Amino acid sequence: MKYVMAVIKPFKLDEVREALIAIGASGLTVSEVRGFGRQKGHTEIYRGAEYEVSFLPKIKVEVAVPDELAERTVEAIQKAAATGQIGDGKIFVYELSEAIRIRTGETGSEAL
Amino acid sequence: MKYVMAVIKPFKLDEVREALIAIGASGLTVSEVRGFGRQKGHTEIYRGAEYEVSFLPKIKVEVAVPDELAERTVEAIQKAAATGQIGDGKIFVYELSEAIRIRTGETGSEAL
Amino acid sequence: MKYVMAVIKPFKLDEVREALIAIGASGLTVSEVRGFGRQKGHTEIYRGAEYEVSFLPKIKVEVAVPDELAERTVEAIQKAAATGQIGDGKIFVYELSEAIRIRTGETGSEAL
Amino acid sequence: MNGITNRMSRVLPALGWAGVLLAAAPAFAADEPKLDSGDTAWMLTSTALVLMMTIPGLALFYGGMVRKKNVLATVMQSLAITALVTLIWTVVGYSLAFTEGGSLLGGMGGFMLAGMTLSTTHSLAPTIPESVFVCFQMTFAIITPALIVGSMAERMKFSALLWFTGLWSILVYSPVAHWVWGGGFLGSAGVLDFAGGTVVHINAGIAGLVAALMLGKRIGYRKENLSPHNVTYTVVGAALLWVGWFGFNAGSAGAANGRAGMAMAVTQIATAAALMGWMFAEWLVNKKPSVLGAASGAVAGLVAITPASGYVGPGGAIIIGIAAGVVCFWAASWLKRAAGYDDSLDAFGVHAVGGIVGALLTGVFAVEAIGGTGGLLEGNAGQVMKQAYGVIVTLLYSGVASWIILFVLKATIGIRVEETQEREGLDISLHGESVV
Amino acid sequence: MNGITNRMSRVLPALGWAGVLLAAAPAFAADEPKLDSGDTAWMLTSTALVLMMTIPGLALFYGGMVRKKNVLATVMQSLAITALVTLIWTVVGYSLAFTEGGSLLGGMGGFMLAGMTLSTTHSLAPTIPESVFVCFQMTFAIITPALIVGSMAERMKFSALLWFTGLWSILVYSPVAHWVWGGGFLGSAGVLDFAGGTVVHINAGIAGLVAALMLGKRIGYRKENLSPHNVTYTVVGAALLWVGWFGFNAGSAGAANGRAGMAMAVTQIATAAALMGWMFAEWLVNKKPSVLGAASGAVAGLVAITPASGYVGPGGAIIIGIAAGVVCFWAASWLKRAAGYDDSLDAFGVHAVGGIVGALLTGVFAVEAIGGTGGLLEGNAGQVMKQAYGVIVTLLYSGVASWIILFVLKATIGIRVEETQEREGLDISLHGESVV
Amino acid sequence: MNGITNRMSRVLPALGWAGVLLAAAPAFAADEPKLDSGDTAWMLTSTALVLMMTIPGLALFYGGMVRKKNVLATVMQSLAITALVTLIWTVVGYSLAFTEGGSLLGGMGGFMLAGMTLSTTHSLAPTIPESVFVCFQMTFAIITPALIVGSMAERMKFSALLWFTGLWSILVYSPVAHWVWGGGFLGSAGVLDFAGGTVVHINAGIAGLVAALMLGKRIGYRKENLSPHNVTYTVVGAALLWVGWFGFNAGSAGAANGRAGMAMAVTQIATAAALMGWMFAEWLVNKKPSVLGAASGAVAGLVAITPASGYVGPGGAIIIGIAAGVVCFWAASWLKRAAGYDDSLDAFGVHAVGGIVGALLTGVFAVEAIGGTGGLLEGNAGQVMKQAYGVIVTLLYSGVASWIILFVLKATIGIRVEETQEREGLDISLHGESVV
Ligand SMILES: Nc1ncnc2c1ncn2[C@@H]1O[C@H](COP(=O)(O)OP(=O)(O)O)[C@@H](O)[C@H]1O
Ligand SMILES: Nc1ncnc2c1ncn2[C@@H]1O[C@H](COP(=O)(O)OP(=O)(O)O)[C@@H](O)[C@H]1O
Ligand SMILES: Nc1ncnc2c1ncn2[C@@H]1O[C@H](COP(=O)(O)OP(=O)(O)O)[C@@H](O)[C@H]1O
Repeated sequence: MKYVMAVIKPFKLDEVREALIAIGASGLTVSEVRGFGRQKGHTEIYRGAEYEVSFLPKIKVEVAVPDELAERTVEAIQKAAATGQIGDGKIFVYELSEAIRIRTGETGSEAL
Repeated sequence: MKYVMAVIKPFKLDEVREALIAIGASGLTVSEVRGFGRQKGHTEIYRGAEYEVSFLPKIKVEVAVPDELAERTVEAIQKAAATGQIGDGKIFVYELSEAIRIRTGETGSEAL
Repeated sequence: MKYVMAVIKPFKLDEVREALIAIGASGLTVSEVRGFGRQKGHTEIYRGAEYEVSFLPKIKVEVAVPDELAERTVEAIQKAAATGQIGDGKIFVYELSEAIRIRTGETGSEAL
Repeated sequence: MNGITNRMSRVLPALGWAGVLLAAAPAFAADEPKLDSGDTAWMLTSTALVLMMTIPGLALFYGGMVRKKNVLATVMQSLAITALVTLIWTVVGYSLAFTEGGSLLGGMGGFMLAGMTLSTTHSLAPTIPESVFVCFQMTFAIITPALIVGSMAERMKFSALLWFTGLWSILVYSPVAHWVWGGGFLGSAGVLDFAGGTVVHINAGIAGLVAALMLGKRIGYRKENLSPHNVTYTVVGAALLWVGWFGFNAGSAGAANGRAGMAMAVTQIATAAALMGWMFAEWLVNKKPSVLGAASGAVAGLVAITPASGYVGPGGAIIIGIAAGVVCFWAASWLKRAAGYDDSLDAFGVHAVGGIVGALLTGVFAVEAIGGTGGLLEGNAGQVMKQAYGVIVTLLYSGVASWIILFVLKATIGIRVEETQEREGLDISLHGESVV
Repeated sequence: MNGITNRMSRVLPALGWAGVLLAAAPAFAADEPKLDSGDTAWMLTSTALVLMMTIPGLALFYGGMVRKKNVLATVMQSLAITALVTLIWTVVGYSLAFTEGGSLLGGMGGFMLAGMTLSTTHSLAPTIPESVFVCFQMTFAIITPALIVGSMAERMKFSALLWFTGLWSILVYSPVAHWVWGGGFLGSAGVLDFAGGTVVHINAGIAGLVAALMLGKRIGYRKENLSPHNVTYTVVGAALLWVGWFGFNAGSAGAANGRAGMAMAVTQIATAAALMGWMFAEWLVNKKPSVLGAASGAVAGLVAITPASGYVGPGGAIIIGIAAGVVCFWAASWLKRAAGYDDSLDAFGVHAVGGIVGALLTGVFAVEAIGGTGGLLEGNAGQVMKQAYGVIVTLLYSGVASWIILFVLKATIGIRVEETQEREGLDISLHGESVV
Repeated sequence: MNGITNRMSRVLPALGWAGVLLAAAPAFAADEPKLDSGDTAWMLTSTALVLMMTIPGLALFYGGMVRKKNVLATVMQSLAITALVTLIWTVVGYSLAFTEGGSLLGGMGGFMLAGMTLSTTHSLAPTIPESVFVCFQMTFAIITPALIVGSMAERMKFSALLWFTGLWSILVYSPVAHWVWGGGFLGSAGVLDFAGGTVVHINAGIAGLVAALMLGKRIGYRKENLSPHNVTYTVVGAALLWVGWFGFNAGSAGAANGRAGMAMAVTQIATAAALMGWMFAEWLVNKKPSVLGAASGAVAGLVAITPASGYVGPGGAIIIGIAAGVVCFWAASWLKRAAGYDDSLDAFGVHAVGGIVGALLTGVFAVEAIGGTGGLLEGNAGQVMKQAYGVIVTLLYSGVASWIILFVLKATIGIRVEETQEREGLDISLHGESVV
């Protein structure tokens, strides 16, 4: 199994979710993160003093998939999340040693 | 070493923490996430318009353990977090290449 | 490639970011987490009743780096995040199977 | 001395000088005081201030104290009660409390505010339009059941709350208001309650305790972290209660006169003393002065000075304040823990306990030169007994009647949400909304 | 009966008895009523209350309804409009609306408040200083454009908003206020509008609809979750609007008298009824009573009773309230969806629709004994027609004039932010700030 | 002209016509003005409004500007100061400021408000009960030290704050209030300060600067992000300050009369102008108009018009407002950066600087027909010098006395929290609570 983790632009979440469902992912987990990268942050102004906010709001999407689905998952995310502009984010893929469904105790791909 | 990551129902956090302490885990890290899966979200109502909130609040629990503790960790979480109802969540296990305690620089299992 | 993940004290974030930039990391992703470990939580008082808040606010820093940079990354974080006091946090290192830049589709080290 | 003469005496200082002015205008019948624009201005303002106490004051005070998943449901309670009681008061509540009737209940002569015109007045406030008196008293009728929900927070069914509020307003609030202010037997017995220590606070507080017992404890009580999600809201709420309470207490003079001024002064002083009392008691006991404690102390002081304002001076106010702060701190921390009920936001611990402290000490510190009746310190030892009589009657009646109403509701539509609803939070489960 | 006599009649009850007092003071010319400290006290207070409606009331009401990334930009709109309209009103607005002129527009005699001294008064409120009348009316001039931004939320350019507000205040608000209150043709035609159902709410609501159409829908409308980020703010805002509305409606009596009291009473009653109406309608239709719905219902009731307060009694108020609650619920949910415009925060659905309900029903329920003019129920069938006339004139004029102003702005500086700014949120993109 | 006659002149317009009325009532001694219910109504209301400025107004204004970990500690400061100063004012503060004494300090005749009854009045406000005058002035005594904490935010020890407040209130506030208003040497010298530009704002602002210097900079100043965590709170706070300021300035007339109305009008106008001034200055300099800037500009305008209200007309108000907005923007951004002190929330930059702008310009724009004294523009060039004299005396005395108090506290109990407490946040470390 593979664990696919993507950092994307917040407003792309709905599209990514739909793309993942379309290819058969059974679930996903998302969280709010802040990212620093090529895309520059903005300047906030505070009582006349400028302050560089270096981190931008991003959404992290995590989805565990069987090995055979991994490639399609990455493709689906990439297509759905891309705007072509700097700051679109990254996709990272890891090996997943084991997965367990808490409710039933099922393991492996069945647990996903 | 293994890195065990679980997505659980928020109100189960205290029980999971206690279960982990009981089996000897020395620490854990939690964060608030939102999950999408078999468990359906609820409908929010906004000025007469229904809006499907597809993501449900979940808690992500992360705990790094020595290999020998991995199985018991998974069991402990599964037992503590299960309600038997849909949406109980998942446990994912990865290989951990290295762990370092920032304060002392210790590495490996000693760092946990 | 390696995926380095660190749990640090919140007020150390700026120093860690600067240290990572200094060694050539091209980006990083951070999120707010709560940690439980050797460092004890504080007691909150609620209408005369004491309540133990076991989790402390921490920042999780994630940075994907080419293998050759992994060691320096860990060192940089450790040096920047250490105060020498309990609760300084941990650094975890995993294998990263693949990385993709969403905007361009580049993969591997080039995507970082 | 009955309730009416009692209250009438409040406007006498005004009449004193207004009367002279009027004497110069022979077109007026001497025995029929006329509308005074200054008194009317102050009572219009007071009405706005007391409404502000419930929404947004109490809504925020309580809303900040619950967990984030219940904040909207909590503010919704204040909002819906405001609307519901407004209608009930208009239709029957005012009539039952304040129109001619027996010593137990008023009549139905004011059904749907019948007979109220631009120029009618009420004998308790003869220099302002009756419409203003109706609205001013309405705001008291609103806040009283809104206070009760503090004991029911985080687990009460919304539909049951509406039924409870409606029935309680008619069956408990209107009668008790009539007994004390509307010409009923407590006022006649000489019980002093300037602005509602008995009618509002003890009444609401004991109903809250009964409700807390009938509902049972929240899931996770004493195990999970049930602490307030946003004490800033609670402080803002307490502050708005404080400011609005000037309308509550000084407005209860029914006029813009010296007694209103004195009521405002002692309100401010007692509140400050109670805040300090609670804060230092907590600092001593728990090592840290909590912000929630300071806000709660202020409210405890406001509650305790409510019956006494209009009767006591600055010295009495300081002592009443300190006593209320310390005793309510004890009630909300030690007593609640010892007795084991889950009075979520301490409606009983602050309002009933603070109200009792205030009602009894009114009997001690009342000054004849201020309110026409002296207390224990001025040699009128019997007043404390009269005050105790008022307290006991209210505790008993409100306690039993609230129990009956809740019992019936529990047996029919149920009063507590499902376990899964409680876990998910009332915001989403009852109202389909959540705060980001 | 023209607008002035119409309004003058409001202060007559006060003059009734004040006049007698004054009669005893021969130093006064009988035909020149003098300052009354009670009336002045109430109007000073009312001014503060109506200002509070816009800041912080409306700022919070709207701020809570937008997404978190736009909350500061939204409260900024209320704040900046308050400042801008204050200056415009001082320089020309008051003069155009309330000084001597024609039936279409006032004159320039009050440019920069020329001629206002400590002792001048305005004929519409002859017992209070002119400075207080100017300020009171200023708060109405402020809130009207501030209401419009509800339709523009989350996508309007800030610079364009300032231009729009300035132009609209001079070209639309001042004329319409003059027509109805300042001696213009609508008042002369017998249109009843006690506190601004037409001048304020219909006027703002229709301008909002035009703006929503000119701006186009928000990105993600009907696809992404655009739901309110913090309904607690919205409830607090609605509560402050409610409390402040006592100044709006009862203050429109211009004095602290029986008519002010009656206006306050019917305001409270109609608001409660409308909250209940919207809540139960929504409960029935959507299975859950939302907190946003209750707050919106209250505002709908406040809007609808605005023209009627000062003319109707408690019975009429209940019916007006229920009608407003149900109809505005329908407008904000069904009508908006059906017509397909993106009136972000329902400025049209609540203010125009609620204002029309209120304006028409004023013609039905007006009571001669209260406001000097009877309605349909008292046999004066023509009043409903007069009310409809006022509604239609306002809808047409404000709709067209708002369209022209926005058209010109769109063609010159542009009215909508860039797509990336909208996505990033207006807080950061327009003001360089964000809420943590 | 001394302070008393000075202030007395404010009530003269009221007396003008009230006097005539009274003349018709021969039962009254002509030389003893009696309670007026309208004036009393307005002063009761003003007291509530000014209390609302501190809690919740200032609490939110400041609370929104700190980081999230310090919000509760910050609102707690306003709350605790309100309580503490209430008690101090009751016991000695009022007496030292406003009862008969020398030109440097009042007497102890009013210790514990001795002698205050339902019918006593104070010579500065002879038509309202003394109790109301005491409370009104109390709210000024409360807000002044509460303003200072803006300079101490995020690092002051709570226990030290209480000591500082108590000592400062007695040793600095009461004397300065006596000098200007209570019959002391500044009032006698002809210094004009209608509502407290000197007594409240310059006094608090300079004390804040001293405190900022004594405390030192916050950890991370100029390195970490110390920006406001919730500007929405700050806007709500500013709005409540604005609304409440009507009580502050128009209430300082001591009556509901033409001068109160004029004070309200110029307050509104100057505030609007200052908001615009700051906003456009910032827009120009920083390319974006921040919401914090608009809110700060409004407060700067309110501060600057405080001494001038009651003396100037609309024209002067606009210029005072614009000047205050621009100069305070400069002080809070450029001056603070250049001088290098960490005045966390700009108590000095807004209150001292704005207060000085207002005090001096009062000397320029004062209109004899409004306040009895003309300024530079009416040929009274000396008035600007008198104003400067008042400013300098206050800066010197308050600066030195504040320094001494803080020096003693620093040497004994310490004034700054531990480094770990500061990093963890004052909410948890001082009060054991946190906002979710
Ligand atoms: N090496 C990295 N490790 C972890 N996260 C990264 C890394 N580089 C970038 N990111 C994340 O990806 C986001 C987008 O990266 P950025 O460099 O701004 O744009 P792009 O990927 O289009 O070149 C960043 O905000 C950050 O959250
Ligand atoms: N393939 C997946 N990858 C990542 N997270 C998942 C995946 N499937 C489920 N989850 C997480 O687990 C939670 C519970 O899953 P769900 O399907 O609702 O219930 P159950 O696990 O009981 O079948 C989801 O809300 C989501 O956070
Ligand atoms: N085994 C673990 N797995 C995951 N996170 C851990 C683990 N142990 C500690 N942590 C994280 O590291 C933080 C610091 O750990 P702690 O034991 O308090 O201090 P130290 O690392 O200095 O001994 C914890 O708050 C927690 O977030």
